[in-house]
Amino acid sequence: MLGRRILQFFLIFALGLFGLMGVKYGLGLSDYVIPGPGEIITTSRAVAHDYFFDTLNTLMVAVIGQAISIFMAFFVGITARKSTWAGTLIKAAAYNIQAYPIVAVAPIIFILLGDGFTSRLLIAAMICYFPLLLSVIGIMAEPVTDMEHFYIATGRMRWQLEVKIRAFENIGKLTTVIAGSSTLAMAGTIVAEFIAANQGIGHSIRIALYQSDLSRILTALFLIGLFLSIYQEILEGVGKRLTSGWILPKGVESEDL
Amino acid sequence: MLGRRILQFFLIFALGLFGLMGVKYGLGLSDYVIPGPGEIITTSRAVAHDYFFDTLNTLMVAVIGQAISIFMAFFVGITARKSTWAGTLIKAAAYNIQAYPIVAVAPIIFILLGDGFTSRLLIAAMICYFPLLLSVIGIMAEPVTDMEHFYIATGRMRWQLEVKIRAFENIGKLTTVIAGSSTLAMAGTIVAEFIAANQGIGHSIRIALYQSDLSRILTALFLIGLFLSIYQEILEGVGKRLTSGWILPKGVESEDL
Amino acid sequence: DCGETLNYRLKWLFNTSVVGDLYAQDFGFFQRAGLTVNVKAGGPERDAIRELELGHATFGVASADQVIRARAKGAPVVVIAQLFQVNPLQWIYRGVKPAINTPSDLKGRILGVTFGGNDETIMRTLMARASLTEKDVTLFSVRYDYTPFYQDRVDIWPCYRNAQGIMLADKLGQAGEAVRFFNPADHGITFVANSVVTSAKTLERNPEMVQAFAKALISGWEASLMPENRDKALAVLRKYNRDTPEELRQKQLDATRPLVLPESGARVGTIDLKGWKQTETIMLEQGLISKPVHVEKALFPGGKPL
Amino acid sequence: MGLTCQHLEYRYPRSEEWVFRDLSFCLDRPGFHSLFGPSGVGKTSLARVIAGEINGFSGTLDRGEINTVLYTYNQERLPGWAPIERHLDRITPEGREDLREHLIEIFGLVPVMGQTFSQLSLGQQNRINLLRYLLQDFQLMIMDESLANVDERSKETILLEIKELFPDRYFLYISHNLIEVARFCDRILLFRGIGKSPQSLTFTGLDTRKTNQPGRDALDAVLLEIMNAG
Amino acid sequence: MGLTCQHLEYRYPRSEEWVFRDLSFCLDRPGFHSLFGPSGVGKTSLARVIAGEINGFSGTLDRGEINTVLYTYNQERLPGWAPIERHLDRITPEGREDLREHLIEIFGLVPVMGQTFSQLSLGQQNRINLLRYLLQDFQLMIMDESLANVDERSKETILLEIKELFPDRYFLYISHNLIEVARFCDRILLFRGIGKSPQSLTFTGLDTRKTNQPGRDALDAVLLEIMNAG
Ligand SMILES: Nc1ncnc2c1ncn2[C@@H]1O[C@H](COP(=O)(O)OP(=O)(O)OP(=O)(O)O)[C@@H](O)[C@H]1O
Ligand SMILES: Nc1ncnc2c1ncn2[C@@H]1O[C@H](COP(=O)(O)OP(=O)(O)OP(=O)(O)O)[C@@H](O)[C@H]1O
Ligand SMILES: [Mg+2]
Ligand SMILES: [Mg+2]
Repeated sequence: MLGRRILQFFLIFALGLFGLMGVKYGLGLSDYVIPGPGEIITTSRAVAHDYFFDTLNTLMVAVIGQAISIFMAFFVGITARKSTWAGTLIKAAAYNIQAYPIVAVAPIIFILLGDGFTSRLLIAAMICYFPLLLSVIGIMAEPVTDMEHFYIATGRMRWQLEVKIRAFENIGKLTTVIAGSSTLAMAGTIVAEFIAANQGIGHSIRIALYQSDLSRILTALFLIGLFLSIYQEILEGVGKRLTSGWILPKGVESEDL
Repeated sequence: MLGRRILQFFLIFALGLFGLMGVKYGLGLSDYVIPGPGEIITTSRAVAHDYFFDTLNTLMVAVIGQAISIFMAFFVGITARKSTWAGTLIKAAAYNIQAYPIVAVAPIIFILLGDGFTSRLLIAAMICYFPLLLSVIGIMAEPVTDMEHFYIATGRMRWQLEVKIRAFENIGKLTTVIAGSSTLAMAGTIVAEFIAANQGIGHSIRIALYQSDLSRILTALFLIGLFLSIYQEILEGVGKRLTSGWILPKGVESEDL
Repeated sequence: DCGETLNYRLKWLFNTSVVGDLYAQDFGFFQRAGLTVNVKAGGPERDAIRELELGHATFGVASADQVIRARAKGAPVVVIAQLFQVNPLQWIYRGVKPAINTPSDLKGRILGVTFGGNDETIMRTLMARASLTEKDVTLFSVRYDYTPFYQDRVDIWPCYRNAQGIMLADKLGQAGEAVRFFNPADHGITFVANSVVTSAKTLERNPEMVQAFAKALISGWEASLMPENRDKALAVLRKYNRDTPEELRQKQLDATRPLVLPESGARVGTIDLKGWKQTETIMLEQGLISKPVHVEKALFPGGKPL
Repeated sequence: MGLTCQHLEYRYPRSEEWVFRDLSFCLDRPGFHSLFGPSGVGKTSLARVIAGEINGFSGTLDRGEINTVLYTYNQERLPGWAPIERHLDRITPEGREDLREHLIEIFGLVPVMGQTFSQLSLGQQNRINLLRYLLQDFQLMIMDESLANVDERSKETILLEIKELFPDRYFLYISHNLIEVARFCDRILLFRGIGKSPQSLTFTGLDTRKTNQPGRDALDAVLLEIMNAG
Repeated sequence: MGLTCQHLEYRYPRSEEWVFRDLSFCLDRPGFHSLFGPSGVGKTSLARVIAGEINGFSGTLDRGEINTVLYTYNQERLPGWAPIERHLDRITPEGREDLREHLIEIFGLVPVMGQTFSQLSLGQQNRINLLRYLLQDFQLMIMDESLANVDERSKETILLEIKELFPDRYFLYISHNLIEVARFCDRILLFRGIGKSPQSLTFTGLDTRKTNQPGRDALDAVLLEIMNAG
């Protein structure tokens, strides 16, 4: 399983690289527009070690950022799930803030929080949480009547229970979105590092961009993709174990679990 | 209804502004760090006209970008919904590409597409589509056994039908995510303009950032929020009309439609 | 309060343009002055003047246009030293193109400018001096990405002479293309670049500390640019700017020296009063500030380094 | 007094057909009653009106001495995150643990207590669902086809036991099995549909209990009476 | 030959209990047969084994001359994007339009054709679902409580009509109503559960048709026979 995902990643990356080389030699672009294979190999050898640890650093922050964003998404999603005035207000606030480009909001964040780890984490979480929020709101706003009826009829319904029922009914969708959001956490952390930090692979990419060094950027992209594949593999594995312990669906699916 | 959303937006924006003023006067900061009300009003008057059309321009691109991203999300989501090798490969590709910070990928996009309208649209769509994709995959991967059984048993199941059934069963979640993704389309377009374009409100924000002009940024944020509120209002209205024509849910909900 | 760590926020990422700042830190110049200083990298979303006011930093580096803008909005910022005597912001162009000897040679070309950046201000001033309007040239919006220049879609591209300038020249050189630079200062445009700033409050409350800092910093800069310290300076750069190839770092360091240590023999850090005034005039002309700010009031008395 | 409805009128939002119009009836005493009638006639709709889950009807609905109405139907599900044993445990009001154990026994559910809901057969699901409702406070329980997918032998045991355990409550049992309704129910509210007048008729069934098992002739008489009226 | 099962064994994945073990039976001729037995005994499971929806069982299952098995159950739903009329239209194989109209009539569904599935009562939903299956090609149709929520009168009409329309097909009717099973079915496969041996017994019911309505005594005899064996 682990093998498959990484294999797939290699395949995709190789395809991308070949495409790029195709463009280079097809259009006869010089090495400073798109570097040649030789330069890419030399450069990536040279920076591999540093970039490896940079990416690891980024991944750590992304993991924490993702945890925070899952928390935020559920917090906002649960508070905003009802179509009451307060609910829609929170929703409106969440949506509006999201529309603001992070680069425009970043100066304000720095003013309020300084430029430490917190800002980096907050920016990463803000980028990652919104897609989660959309799914969580979508799921939380939809009653599971056949299951909730008893609890409502007997006056036992609490918001925790409602949330639990709806989350559980949609556990497959939620795990897909959560596992997928690791991608966004990673991207978010890189953006945060790009504008705020002095470490992590985002910072390295920024430097490489200023130096216009596409070979380095490609190396960074390779490492990002690799680490992410591994992380997602782990997440999905955990998700599968968690949910399969819970649900044994009645029906054809149970056979091929 | 239209009134409510805009009212809420005004409320949120006003709250944010008051908070900022609180920080300003609380810490005794100069107009350079956080502009005073007077300056904000003067500046916003001065730039309102230009920014209005910039934001409109951005919104237009965002609308097209959103349409493309909905299309992309469904295309990728539907192709990748099965856990076959090809399906997971497409999924892996989609996830990996997404993890790459757009700023890092942008140079490659510019090389391939130039830095005109197409690049701007593509970047906007790429930022917006992924959260949609996650939801679409989550929904498309989950069988609706009670509905699909007949079509499978009688050999009538086609992928179009499967997609239709699953989309329809989850129409509420889909409309939430689609309406919400307008936010991301807007943010994506602004980012695209920020890194690629010569027009649009993202371009204006970039200039204001270079000039450290927070009043302009606030004006831009105000207009972005306002336009987005209106756009979302319209989207949700359309969504409601579409779905209510389709579904009259059996149960308590039918009463308060 | 000498035990307290002083944050010194740079304008940009660690690169050759900040060699003196890093040198002063690493070779104990601040320490010997009894100060604990933390030199922090900057970036486009960073603004040292804001951080001074918020107390996130005690000293910082800001460009002259930032200082003037901040003063226009009542920020109590003061300049205690001017790092670059010559603005490193210049335009690079390919050697095969017709040379630009006067601003009027810009006519008909595609000019890269960062809209909102001070290169735009400088370029517009140059155009105004040469009586060129926007119809006479094509302004091309510059981003962090050099591809348009690489692809030769833009004639001249703004860059820091001592940093990206070296790198671009090197890349094109490898492809056998020669380059030239167009320096606005050669055409009478003095637009001051980076300076060291602090807040009026700090200066007022703790003049000795400010003095000690400025002295240590300038000594650090002087030492870092002495030819006999070249290897030490390069070692510092290697440490903080590991990503640039050694060969380029050497070239960059050599290109930095004449920008900070002018031929006139003025001391490092000298505040060029006339240059500041011209900068303000240009900004007024360009409508970047609405009324005079009398920037000389923000400069440390007499324009002399502390 | 029990439950009285007068001139009830209802149609679903955006529907043009009336489900019922001018429907009047009265349940005058506690007991195991039935709501009977052909498919689509409006039993479920009426049940939900009585339970307060459907509003927007007109006419008067007087619940009399009945404060707590519970409505349960055969498509309800229990959440799947725990075995049903744990679910039952959590929803048992204090002091009714013995009742719960007794019902589990009678309902024949002992062997499946450790399974989750989706691992049960349809009839097992039906029974679990009804069981948890019976543990709650109620004065009127509407059972909408709650035992429709349970075999007759179990059903008989369950019904007789319910009647013994809750002699002073109101039940409204919706079922399509006429013999069952005639045998076990007290009042039988025959719902004849919008076309007929009166829309409902009330009969009295055999009200079989553990202690009172009427003979076959009595049953035939009731069956005949109802069939002739329907 | 019809359907033969020998020594069937099955348990659900990750479950420790066998649903059936050493189950053998044979359906020797076309007709309207029944699969009968208490709730939870494994009827649904067996039906899905026969229909090929459950694999991983052991023993032999020989479908003989039966090529097409359809399995339908009472919880199936039609998509809600169109009125059921349109759905039925789309799934009617060419040439069976008349059959469709006839069935709609017999099933009493004419008035609800314009509604969507969720706007139907439970019994209406049951009927629509069965109806669409009947329009398809099949040699064996397994009806798992397909008419469980339909009133008896409609059910009788429907069953008699089905038997008349499809005299040469196999049906396997799962129901909890013994009288109904005894009256309408030909072979009655009594499923007695894992504890008993043999696990299944086969009886012959009255196989009532429009043209052949056996009397009450015959019914009583069959009922007695089955009840004694269960
Ligand atoms: N949500 C709805 N919207 C419109 N019409 C509805 C809706 N629900 C039910 N109906 C219609 O109302 C009528 C009564 O439905 P109801 O479910 O009350 O019947 P019922 O007596 O319970 O039938 P069954 O025995 O089949 O369950 C039916 O004709 C049905 O088509
Ligand atoms: N997915 C599953 N996992 C584990 N056990 C199951 C599963 N589905 C059913 N069972 C068990 O298998 C046995 C047979 O179930 P099945 O649904 O076949 O019964 P049935 O005869 O159809 O009952 P009913 O008449 O109630 O529908 C039951 O004891 C049930 O608890
Ligand atoms: Mg009903
Ligand atoms: Mg069953």
